[in-house]
Amino acid sequence: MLTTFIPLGVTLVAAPLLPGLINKTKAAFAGRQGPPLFQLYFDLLKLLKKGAVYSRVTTWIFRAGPIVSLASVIVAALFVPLAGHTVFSFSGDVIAFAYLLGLGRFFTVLAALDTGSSFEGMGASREVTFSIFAEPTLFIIFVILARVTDSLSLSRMLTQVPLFGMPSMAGLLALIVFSLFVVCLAENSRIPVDDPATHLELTMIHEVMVLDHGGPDLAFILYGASIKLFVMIAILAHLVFPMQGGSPVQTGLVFGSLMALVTIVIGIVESAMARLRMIRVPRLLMAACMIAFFAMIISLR
Amino acid sequence: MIVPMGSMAGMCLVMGLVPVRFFPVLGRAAAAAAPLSHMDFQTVIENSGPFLSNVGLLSCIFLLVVALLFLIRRAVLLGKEVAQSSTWRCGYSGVTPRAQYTASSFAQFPVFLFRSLADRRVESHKPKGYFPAGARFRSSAPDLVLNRIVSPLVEQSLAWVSTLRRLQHGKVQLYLCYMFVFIVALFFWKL
Amino acid sequence: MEHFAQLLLISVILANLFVLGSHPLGACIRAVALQGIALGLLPLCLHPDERSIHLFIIALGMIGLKGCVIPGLLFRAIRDAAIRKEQEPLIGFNTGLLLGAVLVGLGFGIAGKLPLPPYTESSMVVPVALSTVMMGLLVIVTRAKILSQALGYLILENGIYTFGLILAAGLPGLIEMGVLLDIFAGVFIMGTVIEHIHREFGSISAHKLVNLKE
Amino acid sequence: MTVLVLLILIPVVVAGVSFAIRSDAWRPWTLVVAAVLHTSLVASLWFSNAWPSIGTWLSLDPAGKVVLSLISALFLAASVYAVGYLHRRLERPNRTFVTALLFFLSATSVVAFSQHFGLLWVALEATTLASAPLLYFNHNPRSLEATWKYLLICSVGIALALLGTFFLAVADTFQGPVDGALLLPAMLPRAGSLSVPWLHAAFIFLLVGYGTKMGLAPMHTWKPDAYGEAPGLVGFLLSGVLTSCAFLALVRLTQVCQAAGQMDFARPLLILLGLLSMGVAAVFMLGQTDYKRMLAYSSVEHMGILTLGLGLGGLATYGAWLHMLNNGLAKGVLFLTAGNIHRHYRTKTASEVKGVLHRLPLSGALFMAGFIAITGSPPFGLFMSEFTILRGAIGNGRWGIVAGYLGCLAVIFIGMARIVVLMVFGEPPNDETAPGPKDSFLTTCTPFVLLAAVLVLGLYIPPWLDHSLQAAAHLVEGLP
Repeated sequence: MLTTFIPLGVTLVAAPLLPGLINKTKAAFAGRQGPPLFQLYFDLLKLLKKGAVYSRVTTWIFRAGPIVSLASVIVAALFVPLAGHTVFSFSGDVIAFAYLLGLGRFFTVLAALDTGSSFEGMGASREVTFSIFAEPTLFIIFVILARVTDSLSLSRMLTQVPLFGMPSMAGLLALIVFSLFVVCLAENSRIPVDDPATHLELTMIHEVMVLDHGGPDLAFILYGASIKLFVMIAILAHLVFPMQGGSPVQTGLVFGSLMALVTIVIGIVESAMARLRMIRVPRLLMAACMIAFFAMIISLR
Repeated sequence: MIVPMGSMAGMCLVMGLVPVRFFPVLGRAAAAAAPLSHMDFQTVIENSGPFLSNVGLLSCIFLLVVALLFLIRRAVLLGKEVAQSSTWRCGYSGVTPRAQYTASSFAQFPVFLFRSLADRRVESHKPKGYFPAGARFRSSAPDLVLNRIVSPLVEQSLAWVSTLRRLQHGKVQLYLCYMFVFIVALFFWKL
Repeated sequence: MEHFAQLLLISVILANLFVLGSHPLGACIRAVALQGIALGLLPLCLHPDERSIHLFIIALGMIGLKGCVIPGLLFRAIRDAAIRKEQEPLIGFNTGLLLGAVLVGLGFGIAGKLPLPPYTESSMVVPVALSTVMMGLLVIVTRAKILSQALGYLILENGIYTFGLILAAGLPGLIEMGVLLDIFAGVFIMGTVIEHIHREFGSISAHKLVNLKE
Repeated sequence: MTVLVLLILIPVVVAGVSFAIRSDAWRPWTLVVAAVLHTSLVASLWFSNAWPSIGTWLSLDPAGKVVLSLISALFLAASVYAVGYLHRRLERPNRTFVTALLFFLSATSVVAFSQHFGLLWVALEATTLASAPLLYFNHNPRSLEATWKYLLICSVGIALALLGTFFLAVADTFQGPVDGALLLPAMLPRAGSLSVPWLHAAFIFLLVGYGTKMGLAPMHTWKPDAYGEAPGLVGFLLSGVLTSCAFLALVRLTQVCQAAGQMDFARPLLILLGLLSMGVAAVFMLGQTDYKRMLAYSSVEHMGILTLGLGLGGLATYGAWLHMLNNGLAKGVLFLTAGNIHRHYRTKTASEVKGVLHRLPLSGALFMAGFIAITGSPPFGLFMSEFTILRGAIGNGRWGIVAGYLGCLAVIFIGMARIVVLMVFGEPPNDETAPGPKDSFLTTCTPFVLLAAVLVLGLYIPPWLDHSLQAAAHLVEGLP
């Protein structure tokens, strides 16, 4: 019984590790030492110890934003298999998954608009605009997977993908992985879509939305972002190398290293690319969407 | 006014949390409308039962997690200072409520991206000279579907209808003509 | 006797065509009166074997009603309203005649699609009845004077009566009741209304009655 | 048997009495007397569950019983309203009006009993005659024009129906003389031997003829004029009672077709007329400026629905019977309150009527509720019946019909809403230049009771009524 909850536990505990890994990779490419691997854990602890400051113009929506967005990613994480093991799964849960991500985004955007600040409004606007492209892409990918695996449950879709190891499916797999990778970058505010390290409000997307959050609320937001990154990387890892069964320790190790690999790839991309101009971002996302669409046409054939 | 609206919202919430309880009831109403046989209806209920109970469970888990996080934040903030301040202004202190981030600002980016579809109207008077007297900027994106598709369609059909309305012109002889033509047409069609 | 019936039926059609093609109202009323008399004689020729009192009563009643009473009423109406001619027909008289001929053809065409009832003495009854009905409608539709419309209604009724004669032997009572009631409705009530219209509008032209419309 | 005689004779006798009464103020009460007697006799038929008959020509069957009950109930409602209405119109002598109303009741009762096509025709003809003076009650040029058009078109229609009746007789006696020609109970068993071409021709003529009376497009042209110019009370009786009688005539015709196995011929015609009427109503409802003419087109629409239900058969037939009841009751609400509004504002132009809720709170509320009911919105009975007909269409898999039906209903809803909502709400005009009478008990209690009845039919159909409607539907379907 308790063992079913192990994937959840792993997610909750290991999620803040990934941003640290990305930063380490970037530092290595830049020839720096960089922040420690566990930096985010320290940040979260520090933030939790602080008090809170709320803007006078905000309402309860502002305070609910971080909680709801964190809760939605945590619940969404329940459906995502880790090394073939899922906490909770039923037919149709992909739709619940996508909607939970959407709900989290919705509340973050609402909380940003609730501050009344133009900067945060602009960030919200950008976030929503990019999701116009990212969400259909995600759905199209799910349609392809549902079609290929004949299932509507995320765990079965990811663990039983017959794509891997079949040469005829290699092209399809490449298309899916590429577009999902782009979605992953966009959803998690990574370069080239967004730059988590920038501090100029006019160019930020996600960071600017949470400018007014501080203390435990910011901790919730950062933690939520890391879980989201973890979840998306887990999905990518499963797509690249589906696994099921086997001894938990062995597959866990393999899967862990796979996830680390994907994370490092993200770090490499971040080091190698510059942030795109805001106007160009939709084009990238559109391209990902079209590629996914193309893949869907292929899979439906 | 709050009570009826609130009770309806509450009912929606309850139906979302335990859809399994409601589905057979609503399903029976739906079965009365659709020409489904009783057997079909039973299978539909049986097949959708687990799915609905899972959706309900999911909603409950979600609410539980929200409540838990709320309690955690409360515990963390216990005994600490919760201050009130103004919104982060990024160094500019002259912000007045007039400088609001409006709905059209919010939509500006996607409207720009889909400008070929969005029919955006911009009316701007830029400031001129060193001491500009005034400046105006106004942008709107009229509802394209309504203005370009629905309204012309409705107007077209209303115009068409008003030509048809001339059939009722008050001349009783022509009314009788309709009858006559109709009866002859029926004879040719059916006899 | 059958030849005589044929002659009567042909005269019915000719009366219709006469009404369609002429404008003095008095002449039209006389033509319809003659048509009524011809129709009154028709049952005696169509059912020669069973010349019962019943048939004689029908014949007498019809001749009296359609040949004398109703034409008399109509004459009185045109005297009161001081009109002589149908001055403003909606279509010309030649076109009216042409349409009348087309309707005769149509009547024969429709009748040809229906099997002849075995107990009918003359094969012309059904087509003549149908074309008379249609020509009556044509008169109503094309004439502007309300009085002419009443006349057209009378012709329409004559057509129905002609058809009813097929059944006169088999279904006694029904035909008479139907036709009499209808004539009552059509002519007497219409006559009353025409009087009112004359008083209210100062004219009995249908052109004035176009106020109610969309 | 005596019951039937009484049902027909009571109105005639009371008509004689009312003709003799000199006072215009007291004469309308004779209507109530006749209506109460009539209704109590009909109620006794329900309680005793008797099926009386006089000979074979006049007898009560389930279909006739439903129509008779509707006639009786609506006439009772109309009579109570008439007392209030005529009291306000004492400037007009009402002797002819009251007498004609009572003859109308008698003639419609005969329609409900008659089992003979000839007698049915005579009775329907009599209703035309009785209703002409009703339409001309206002004695002005407009009402005269409307009466003339009504008389001319309906007379031609009824003449065609007579021709159709003759055709039917030929079809019946084609194989030789028969007993009880045109007598429904005698015709049904031998319907298989009717001459098919003559039956088809008879069907077309009778459909057009009685369709004129019922107001089906394209024979509906008299309706907007007549309903627009007649008092609301008369509009109510024509749209609720007379059309139901004409519908019964179509039902009798359908029974013969059903027994002769000719429904494949009849159904498309009925469906065509039904959808055509709904379409015409939808077209003329949009941009309508006169609220009484709007009600006339609504009547065309509902006659179309009835015919469509009859044409679809099966479940839809039951829906059509239910719809006949609902339509009659709901039309009462609308026509009577429209009459009140007309009396008060002295105009029939919808754009000149504003804020009825302020001026006539009861009539305004009832008018609005009547609009909601007549457009088939739940919880009123018309929703149930229109929905039943829709189910019938879906059950047959006639998706084209379903689309046309729903499309017309939607357009009509929009068209009516545009008129009614603007009338009922808003600020009333300020010019207080002699506004007409306010609401009174007699002029609002009737529409209120009728509305309550429509509501009840939407929520609960009593078993005895359900049973009767089923029996009427079975009669049409030729089932035992």
